[in-house]
Order: sequence, then C-alpha cells, then structure tokens
Amino acid sequence: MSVRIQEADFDISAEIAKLTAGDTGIGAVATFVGKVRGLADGVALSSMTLEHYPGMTETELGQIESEAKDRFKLSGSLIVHRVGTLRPGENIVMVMTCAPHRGDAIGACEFLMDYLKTRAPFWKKQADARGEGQWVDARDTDGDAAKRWQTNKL
Amino acid sequence: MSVRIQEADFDISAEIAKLTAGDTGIGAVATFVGKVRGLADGVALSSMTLEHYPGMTETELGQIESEAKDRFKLSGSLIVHRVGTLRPGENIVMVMTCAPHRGDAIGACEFLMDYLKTRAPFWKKQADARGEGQWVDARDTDGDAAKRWQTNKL
Amino acid sequence: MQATPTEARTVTLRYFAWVREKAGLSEERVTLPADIVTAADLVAWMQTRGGTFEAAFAKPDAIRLAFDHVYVKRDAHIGAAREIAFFPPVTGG
Amino acid sequence: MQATPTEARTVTLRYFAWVREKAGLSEERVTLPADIVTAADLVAWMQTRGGTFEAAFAKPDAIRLAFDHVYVKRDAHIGAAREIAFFPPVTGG
Repeated sequence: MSVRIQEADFDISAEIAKLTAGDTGIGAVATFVGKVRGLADGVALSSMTLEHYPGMTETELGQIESEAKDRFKLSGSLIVHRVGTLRPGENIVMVMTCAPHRGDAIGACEFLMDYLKTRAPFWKKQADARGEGQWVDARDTDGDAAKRWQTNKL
Repeated sequence: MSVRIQEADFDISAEIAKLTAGDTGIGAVATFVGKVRGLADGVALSSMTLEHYPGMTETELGQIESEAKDRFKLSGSLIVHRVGTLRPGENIVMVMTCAPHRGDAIGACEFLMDYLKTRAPFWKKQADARGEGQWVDARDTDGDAAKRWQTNKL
Repeated sequence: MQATPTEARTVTLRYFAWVREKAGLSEERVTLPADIVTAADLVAWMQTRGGTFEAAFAKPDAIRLAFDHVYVKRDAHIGAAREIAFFPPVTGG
Repeated sequence: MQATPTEARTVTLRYFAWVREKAGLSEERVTLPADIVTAADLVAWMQTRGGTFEAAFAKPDAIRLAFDHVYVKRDAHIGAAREIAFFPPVTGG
C-alpha cells in the first residue's frame, strides 16, 4: 500500500511491474487513470492547476487505502496523484490495485477512486483559453458515488 | 473498439497512449490485467497453456464490446488476450476502456471482463511441476458475475 | 421451419480443449446423415461414431456447441451451418 | 469535557484554494481568544477579523475545517490542535 504526490507524470507499465514483482499470488491488476479533459461545461480549457494540503493528503489517502484493505482481499495498491499545472490530455491521478481475484481488484480500485474524490484534500482550478481561472465546484455525483459504499459495508 | 489475440505480451502504457491519443474528451481510463497465478487449488503451476477458437473469439469479443458500447458512454476500448504457453506472473489478458467519466470506464471494464470470462472461446490447461496437464474447470462465480448484468440491464 | 432436411450435408466439425484431446483430432469434414436436424441429434450421432468419440462424448452435457461461430442450444437446427464446433465451457480471461 | 479553555492558544491557520486566494495568505500563526472552543466559534471569529477575511468567510457554509489533518464538524472542540485548516469541498481525482 503506498501513496505518492508528485508533479511528474507516471508510467503505468512500470508501476504495475513494480507492484506485482515476485508475487505470483496476484491474478488481477486493476488500474484507473484520471485525465484532464479539454472541455469543462462546454468551455475549452487551456490548463488545470492542482493544489493540495501536504501532510493531510498523505494521511487521508493512507486511511482510504487502509479501509480498502479491510474491505477487499488485496495484494497491494498504489495511489499517485499529480499536483501543479496540467494540460488537457495529461494524467492527473492513478489508482492501482492488485489481488488474487478480479472482483477484489476492480472493487477496490473503484472504492479508492470514489473516496479519493470526496476525501483527499486536492483542489482544481481550471483556466480557459484567455487564462481566466475558475475553481472547480465539488460534484454531487462524487458524494453519491462514495455513499454507495456506506450502505454496502461488509 | 478493438480486439487482438496474440502470443506476445502487451504494454499497458503504450496501449493507453494509442487509445487516448488526440482525444481530450477522455477523462477516465480503466484497465484490467489478468495474470497467471503460481498456485491453483494449492498446487504449484509450472505453466498455463491457452487455446482459443480463431474466428469465433473475434466474433464473440466484438459482440461483447458492442454491448458495452450500448450500455456505457465510452470513447474507446481494447481487449488483448494472449494464447500459447505462459508462466506464473505473466499477463494473460488486458481490457482497457476510456470514457469521459469514470463510472462508465470502470463499469465497462468490469462488464467486458465478466462477459469475456463466460463467453469468449478460450480454454486454459495448467501444468504442474511435473508437467502433468489439467484442463481448468469453468467457475460458477464467473457465471454469477456475468448474470449480474442481466438484471442490471438499462 | 423444416422438419427434416431432404439431403445429406457436408460440414466441418471442430473440436477444442479436452474434447479435441479425447477425440484425437482438431477438425474433420463429415457428411451428416439426412435425419440429423438439431444440435441434440448431432451430439447423439457423435456418441454412436465409436473409437475416440466414445470418450470425447461420454459426458455430453459438459459439451457446448457453436454453429458458424455462434453458441447454440440443443434444440437449434443445423440448417445451412458450415462449421460446427464442440468444446467445454470456456475458461479464458 | 472542558467547557472553555482557561488560557489563549497559539495555533497555525492554513488556507487552501479559494479560501487562500480570498484571504490573500496561505498560513499564519494566530493566538486565539480564550472563549473560542469549537470549530463553529472559530469560523464566527474569523468573520469578525475584517480585511480580506470578510470575503474569504462570506459563505462560511462552503468552508470545511481540519484540525491537525483530520476533518472536523462545526461542533468539534479545538482542544490541543496545533494546525487548523480552512478549505472548500475537495475536487481532486
């Protein structure tokens, strides 16, 4: 289980290789990558800037990973979240889970993303073509996605 | 939407780059990788050999992809399934989906894997340390996983 | 729907996984008797062919069929199918 | 549970996203008046500080708080917290 916050991009293939190296008990690896979209509510973006709360981010993400470990039979997991200014098409976040079986890997990957979206202290500010900045509003659908897991509790 | 059957391994990062190139409407990429496990029912495996039904495999996987496209708002998808003899730790299959939003990408990835497991004409034969071969039995849990989607129909 | 075809047809039979291993061949061209109409008829006929087919079709319920790359149930009519495949439940992924 | 602390405490206040932009600073050391016990007391006090804090805290319901990296509700006691953060609902991922 590990968490990284970085400005640099990540390489999925390299991360899978590291996370699964030497563990032939792993039968399933699920990966989610979130990317900067070029349009937000119909407005073309020139960039997206991500700010976070150093220290609290790691604490929250570590807790979310620990909850995922309690709910799913996992062999390992990794969360990498980028900060700084990103262009449309660039990667923002990666969540990777590995497990003996696919249900646990996919379920945990979805769980981690849902909770990351609603609990990890990151904030996005988008800039349009003229460089005009606007803070992104939290989406109700993200709160709903995370709430699913509360009624689903094991 | 595309399907490939091959003996060679695949590179997730390269496939993501190809699948998402130039499309900044994509906000989410979900990937599942299935791997050969070193133990099957407590018996150490030396290898796993995958056979398929050329022609029918492509037809079935194409249909499964087309169903996924009807159910989820997808920007693209890719299924790569290896055949031949693989060792523990090696990749067997990759399913990749990309979409504007994460619910569609993750849902479609899970849907594709569930249906691939129950409908795509592949068969696994495992060999133990002495080279003794045994055809893998179909698992009821895979049938159950695919059935979920029938009651969930849009 | 036709009850029985009026003439014998020549089809390709394909075998996969343990059906192939037990049958000892992966494909053959076969002229089907005229009274074989459905998938069930065909499986029953395969069981009468003797030799390696006896072992291959000893547990017929464990065998799935496809006509021209499409899964079929036992009551499906062979009709104009050119390629018929026999195999166990799939285990890919 | 103590109703009111007996002495003033010096804490670090941190601001993120638009709270930071409106406040015009990202962190400061502040000595809290002794009668500030809960998160709600603190938010109410911030609104009285004037200057840039007037705009930053104009919509207090849109602001979340964390004490020492842990989310808190408005009735949480500040207690021995050393770092208090103010920020809008998160939008990462």
